[in-house]
Amino acid sequence: MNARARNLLGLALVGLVGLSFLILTPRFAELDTVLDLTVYMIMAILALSLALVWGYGGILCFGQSAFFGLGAYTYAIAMFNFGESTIPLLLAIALPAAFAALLGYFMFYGRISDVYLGVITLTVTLILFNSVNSTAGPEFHIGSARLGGFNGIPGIPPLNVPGNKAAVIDLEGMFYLSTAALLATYFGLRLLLASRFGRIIVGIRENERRAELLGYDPRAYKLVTFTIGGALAGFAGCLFANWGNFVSPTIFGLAQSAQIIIWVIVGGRGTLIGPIVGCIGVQWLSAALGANQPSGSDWWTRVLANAPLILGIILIAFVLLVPKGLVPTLGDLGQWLLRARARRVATGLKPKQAEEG
Amino acid sequence: MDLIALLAIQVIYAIASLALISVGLAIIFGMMRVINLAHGEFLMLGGYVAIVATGHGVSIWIAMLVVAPVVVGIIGVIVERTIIRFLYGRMVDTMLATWGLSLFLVGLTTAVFGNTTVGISAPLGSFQIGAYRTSGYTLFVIAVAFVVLGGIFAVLRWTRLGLIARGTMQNANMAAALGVNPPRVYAVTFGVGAALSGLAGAVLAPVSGVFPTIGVAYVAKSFITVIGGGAAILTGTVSASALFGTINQIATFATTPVFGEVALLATAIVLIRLLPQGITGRFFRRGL
Amino acid sequence: MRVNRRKFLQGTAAAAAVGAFSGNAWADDPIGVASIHDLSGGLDIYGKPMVDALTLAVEEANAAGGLLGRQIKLINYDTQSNMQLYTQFAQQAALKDKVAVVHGGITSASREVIRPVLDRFKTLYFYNTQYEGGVCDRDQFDTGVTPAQTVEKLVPYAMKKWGKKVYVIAADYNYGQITSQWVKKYVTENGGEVASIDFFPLDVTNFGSTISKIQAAKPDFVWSALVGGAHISFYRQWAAAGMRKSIPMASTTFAVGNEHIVLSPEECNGMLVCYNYFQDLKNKTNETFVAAFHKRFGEDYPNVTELAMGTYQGFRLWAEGVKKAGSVDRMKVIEALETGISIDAPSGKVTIDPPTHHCILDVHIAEVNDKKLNVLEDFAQQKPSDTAAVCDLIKNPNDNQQYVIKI
Amino acid sequence: MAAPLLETRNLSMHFGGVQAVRSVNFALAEGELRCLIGPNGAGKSTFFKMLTGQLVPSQGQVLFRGEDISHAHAHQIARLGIGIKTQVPNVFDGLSVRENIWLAANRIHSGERANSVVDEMLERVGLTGAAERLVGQLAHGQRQWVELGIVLSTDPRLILLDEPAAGMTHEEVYKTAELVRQINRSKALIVVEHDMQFIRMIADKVTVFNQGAVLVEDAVENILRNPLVRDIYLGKQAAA
Repeated sequence: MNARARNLLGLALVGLVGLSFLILTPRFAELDTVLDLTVYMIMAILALSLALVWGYGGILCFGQSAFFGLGAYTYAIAMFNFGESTIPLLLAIALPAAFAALLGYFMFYGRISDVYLGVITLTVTLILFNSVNSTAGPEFHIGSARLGGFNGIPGIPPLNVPGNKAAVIDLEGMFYLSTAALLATYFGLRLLLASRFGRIIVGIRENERRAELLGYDPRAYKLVTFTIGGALAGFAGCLFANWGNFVSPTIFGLAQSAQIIIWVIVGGRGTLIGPIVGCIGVQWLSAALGANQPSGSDWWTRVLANAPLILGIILIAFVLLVPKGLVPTLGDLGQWLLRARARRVATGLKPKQAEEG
Repeated sequence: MDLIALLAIQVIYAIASLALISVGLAIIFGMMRVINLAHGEFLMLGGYVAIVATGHGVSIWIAMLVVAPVVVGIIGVIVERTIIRFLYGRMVDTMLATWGLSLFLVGLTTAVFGNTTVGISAPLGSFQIGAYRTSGYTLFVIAVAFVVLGGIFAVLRWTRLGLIARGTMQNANMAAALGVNPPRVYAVTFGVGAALSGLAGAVLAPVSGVFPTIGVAYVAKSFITVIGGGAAILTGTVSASALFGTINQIATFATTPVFGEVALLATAIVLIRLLPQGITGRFFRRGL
Repeated sequence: MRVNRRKFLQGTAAAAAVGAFSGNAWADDPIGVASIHDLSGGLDIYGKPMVDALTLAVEEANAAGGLLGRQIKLINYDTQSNMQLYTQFAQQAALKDKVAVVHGGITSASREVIRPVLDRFKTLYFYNTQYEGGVCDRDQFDTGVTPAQTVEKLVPYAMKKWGKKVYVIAADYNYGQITSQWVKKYVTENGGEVASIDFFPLDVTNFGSTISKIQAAKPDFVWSALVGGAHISFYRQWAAAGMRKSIPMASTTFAVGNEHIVLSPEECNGMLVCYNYFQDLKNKTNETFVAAFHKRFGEDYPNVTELAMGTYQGFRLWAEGVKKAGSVDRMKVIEALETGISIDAPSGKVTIDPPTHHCILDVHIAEVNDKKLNVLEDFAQQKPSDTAAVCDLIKNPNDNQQYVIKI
Repeated sequence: MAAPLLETRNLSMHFGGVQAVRSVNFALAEGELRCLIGPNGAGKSTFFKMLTGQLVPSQGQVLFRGEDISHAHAHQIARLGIGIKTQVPNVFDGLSVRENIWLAANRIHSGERANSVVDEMLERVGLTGAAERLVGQLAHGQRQWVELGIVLSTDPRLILLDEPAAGMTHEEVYKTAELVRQINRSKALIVVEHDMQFIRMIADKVTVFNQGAVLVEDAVENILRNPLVRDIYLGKQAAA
């Protein structure tokens, strides 16, 4: 079966799994599982934003958390000032997007590329971290929202049905919303990548100079890609602020920004489903490692009840054993199996043909 | 007047410590294009080694200047042989691996040392500048930075190892051309880088203290310094440290440590925007 | 939407119901107690001792036959200094483990993350850390000391000893901000002046310029409300600059993270601190406690911290409440505790203050001396007067917020 | 005669102290095919880079259809109608042949039109069979064809070919020459080449570069007879 057919089959599969997951989970899973899944869905959107920017746009962004955090803070601050969530939601997408556009213009039209992009984006998110982290004093507030510094902003009001303050979206509502948003994002990006634009940005990733000599302006294409990524990350941030009703500066921190990159690498760059899998996998892992810890001070407990230690070992092993990332490797495996089967069939046929011949 | 003098010392100290924490990374990144996210943990390990050594009655000076670099250097070589060497030319994967490594090292140190570790206090008392007292140890750190940088210069400039190193920086096959097997060069390089980080960590331990998660405080800053410096290991590190250190300290003194930090980061951004190849990408190209 | 809300309400109802049933329905299965603390990452230096103390408390209770004839099961979560995990684990504790009570949260930030979750899912919550005060929530109990209980005592003591000009340095977050305001209040009330208040984010490690600023201001003593591993470097640099001998220091945060053990005597001897608990308190209960603690966690255990004791006492208070209520049902236990239950704890008598859900307890001023904390003076039964000024859960039981107390 | 299609006015480029191209005055008429020869390091590639905006000249101007493009961006120049096939095949290795061609065709044609253009082009460069293969996996010669296909698909007015016959088998060289002549019916070309047979097959006029400057400019047969050219060029080549 040819690439196109396989592609469509894949899409259909993802859609089917996604939808059934969306519909069935709340009916069969415990509420706490549903709540955990909600945050995984939200983070998966964040992972997708980097999957686009880095995996397809070839822009190594070490500061995707900057847009994520901006989205969360924007929503929180706007929410305390407006009280009705429609505008805050839009702002939480528009502001990070605008910021990404600004930063992107600054970088791409300055011909900054490669690891230097990484450093600038990292630096930006660290600046945000330091600044927001030092706003604990009462003098730091935007409208009626106190920034809260290290403590962050607790008790953020949840989203409501547009236009109707009273109809607040409850916990299960959040699950439906986040999962639907993730699916929408996934298919939206699939469409984008299948479009002229998508094929061009991949071309630019493959060979920027050639694309230029064909008359494409890489700077413009990168800028747009980066901006879309920023918008998505901001949206994820808004949902995140809703999920925990809370946001704090650590959202801009080094750990957070590194995590997003880890998700994408683990899942596999240059795919969309990969980063989703990677994100959920890593998140689930660190939650699982933190839960039901043995308590005590003897040496073995110290080693076994030690989330970073174990997570670290797993990550290292992963790089060495699954270098291409989860999804691509599974893909290769599938291919190999198919070919193996094909061979067996072929050899199986030979004698029979001989008889007929 | 005395305030100026004091400020001057603090600026030089800031530059020195920035150079110290960065130079190890500069070598590893500059020569091997490995983004070592566990760099901070190498510094942290340096501190712990120094503490343990002094705990076992080793003179604090030996512990900081000899034991720490040697031990961390060995750890570096082990890491290179067991992990990094499989990842050359895969800069991104080295990021994931070293991030994992950094978590692992943090976890391990916590498991071994617990989270309450008796530190070492700064030797060499304090001295008076006009109305102010300041730590004599500050001057020691500055001195160490000078010696380390001077040493690197000497090695790069006058030894065969240095020649090979510069060669490898120009292009990786160069080393092979010079009749050395690159794996050896890489192992050595990584070891040296780690050792220098260990030294820095140990020397700074009495000032900033030692706890398993201190690495985070270092890694971003040193990475930014290295990239800001650009291709040339030595001139790059020195010039970037000088720029960032000065701005950071003056801003800190004029306002608060936060603004100092932010000023440093902002400078880094502007710098890279103006000189996309880092300082040495544009100036002192002939630098080492 | 409507469907969702209905189903969701059922969900929570169920969650709450289990709390009630587990009192009598399945009388023999263990009572779940959740611990949610940072056992790794930057804050583990505080979390580890707290969890150890809680572990001991639970084991003691079980050894004494458990509660209401049932064993107690400690479910221990490590939030890895990651806020997102606080939310996730609070949800798991309430919905999956369906625990009778949650002990947890270290920073005020983490408390404000779990508090709404546990309120929503009707799960009793104990926050056992010393903090800035002002939390007013009937579903929650705060067993740690607040500024009014310690600062009020330490400020005049230090001023009498050293002089009237104070320079305050504080961690740049709620606790530091608010505590420094209390310091200012009491300093001025005692006829002194505050030269300056400087704030530092928790990851600052270079204090060189600050130290020169302080020298320029020439205060009689420095008040430190610095917090966390990074801030330890201030004391090192302060001592290295030879300042310890010329300008003394007082604090209500020092030693909570065992700073007095991490630092060498030359770096911190003579510093004054004020807390509810010190390992060397001379009383029968404490001596037996310390003995038991060392037996369980080893003789070389650095020190039983203020926060560890807060957690230990938090659990003991809850257990008393359960005994009195004869049930682990949330509401019954709250009402029992609101009768003003008190226990004979290692730190002395500890009593729940019904209107604030905080504690009335002894505080002590101590001096750091060669890695030990020598108690100098005791103040019996201090009331949480700061929170009391804004919070009365007897009058308005549905109050649920953290007040910023006007100072 | 009409204004030239492409013109350079004492165009110069130096890197640090090295003078790669020194005040070159060069003119190319509409529809002309010009060969550029000269020893390695004569500055031919640098010259091309300046024409396509990959390098900004140190001095002098490049005029394309009367417009000064010396400081224009590479993509702008491409849009004006200059296409280049570099010496080392510069293609999208990670993409299939079809995608490569499509990226070019897509710039001027939209939707279905682009796809049909792609098919025609695949036919023309004889890669229909390999359409779905990754370019990175093709042989050097085939990748040359891919790049040629890319360049042609953007339908430029002027095409710069940097050693199109390099690394090609004998019959491939003939095929290429055939194609180049065919292209020349509708477009102007500048071809850098060392292979004299190839040049004879395609060119009438030849410009000789040496040490960054134009040495001579003349008809092929005269150039081949020119003693100067012999020793600087063929001599060097023999020596090399």
